Amino acid sequence: MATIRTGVSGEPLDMAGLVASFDQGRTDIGAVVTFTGLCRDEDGRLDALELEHYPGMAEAEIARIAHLAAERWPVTDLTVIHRHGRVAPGEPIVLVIAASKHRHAAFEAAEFVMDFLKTQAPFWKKEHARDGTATGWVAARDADDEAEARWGKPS
Amino acid sequence: MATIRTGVSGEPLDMAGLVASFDQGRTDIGAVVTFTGLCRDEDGRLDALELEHYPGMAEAEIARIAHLAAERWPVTDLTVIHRHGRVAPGEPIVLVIAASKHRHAAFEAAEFVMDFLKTQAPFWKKEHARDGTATGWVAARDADDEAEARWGKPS
Amino acid sequence: MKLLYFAWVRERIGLADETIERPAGVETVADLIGWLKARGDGYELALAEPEAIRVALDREHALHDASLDGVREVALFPPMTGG
Amino acid sequence: MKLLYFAWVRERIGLADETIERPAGVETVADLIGWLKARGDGYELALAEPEAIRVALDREHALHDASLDGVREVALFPPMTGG
Repeated sequence: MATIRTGVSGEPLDMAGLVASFDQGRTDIGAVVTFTGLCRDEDGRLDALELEHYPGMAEAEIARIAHLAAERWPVTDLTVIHRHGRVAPGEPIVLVIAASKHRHAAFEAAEFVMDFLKTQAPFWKKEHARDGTATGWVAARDADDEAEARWGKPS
Repeated sequence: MATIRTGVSGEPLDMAGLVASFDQGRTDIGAVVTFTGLCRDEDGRLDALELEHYPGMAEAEIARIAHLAAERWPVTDLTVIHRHGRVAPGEPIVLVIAASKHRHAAFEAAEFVMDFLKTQAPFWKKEHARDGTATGWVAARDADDEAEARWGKPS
Repeated sequence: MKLLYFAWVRERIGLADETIERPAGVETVADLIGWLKARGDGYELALAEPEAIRVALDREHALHDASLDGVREVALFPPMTGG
Repeated sequence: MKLLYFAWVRERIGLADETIERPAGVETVADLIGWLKARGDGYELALAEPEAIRVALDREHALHDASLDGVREVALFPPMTGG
């Protein structure tokens, strides 16, 4: 049975704290893969990202995706936390931690979660430019749909 | 140009410290993937792993593998540190950190490094059992050769 | 039936949510989008390209041909860009 | 020529390293392994299955048919199990 932790947060995310919260004293984990998605400043152009989300559905979709991953790969621990609200460059937007006895399960579960979050979790990014002028909604990328599609249809 | 840091260490490895040492104040990184390979206690049977290495060649192979990965994927930072000596259950054996603008490059570079480290880096694990009796060298796994082979022959 | 709008759909319509009585003849998501488009310029602008609109029914992803029978909450939004 | 042994190759031979003069007729890694096997029981035990032995020449991986010409350091060891 995998221990699954998921959620959304309006406050800055703390990867080191999350990792420490589950692997302290554990001696049954062979591999831990973490993913941190960070807000980039786009060569200094960006002041912040504003992350809108669908409260209720966002939490439910993240949990659904994490459970799909935990059914598909033998992970022992899977943590997925997504930020909402105003995020400054350099701050995390999303954290994924996958632990397993073996490395490929941990890598694939983490990458699967990210590919599905991108296309399935109800979050939308709006850019706020440093010069106060150009702001706009980030467009979805075809590459993200293709990344999701390569995992096949989950049962 | 990727910043590449590689090495071997006889002292416990510190993932949080390594991550902090490169991403503080950085606003150009979109994705960070970390891998931590940990010593398992094998259901309580194992007292420790003893990691023998080939000094000189171990450092050179890790650096070679990291550079292969950095040529193949657009990573901005790649850190690979491998432990040697006596490692207790729960302690890290190997740390990989791959940072990139985009997540797939970071995931694939980290997984490539691990697959090649397993089969190419001159380290050997000896198990020391808790009851003092059964100790032995860990056998190489065919699955590791297959994992390396799927990346094709690096140029 | 509660309607929720997100991102540029919300901005163009000028509402985050509203509650409506489902009109006669509105059976599917596509019917609802067609009916909404006639409600004003903001709706028309937001829903001009229905194929760009994603939908959730009671917080689960659904397609435009899905039935609205028994549905309490309909959300319309652009393709997601989280992660 | 310096010879290095690791893991169970080292344990069976009973040496971590030694320095030899390359004998006449020993041109390749395979020749060297054959010559070493005749040096004693420990060598015979360590090298009984040459296909299980990996080799590095001057700290680079090499195959058993590689030439020893110009090589200063030969390492013999089992398949690696790091990572």
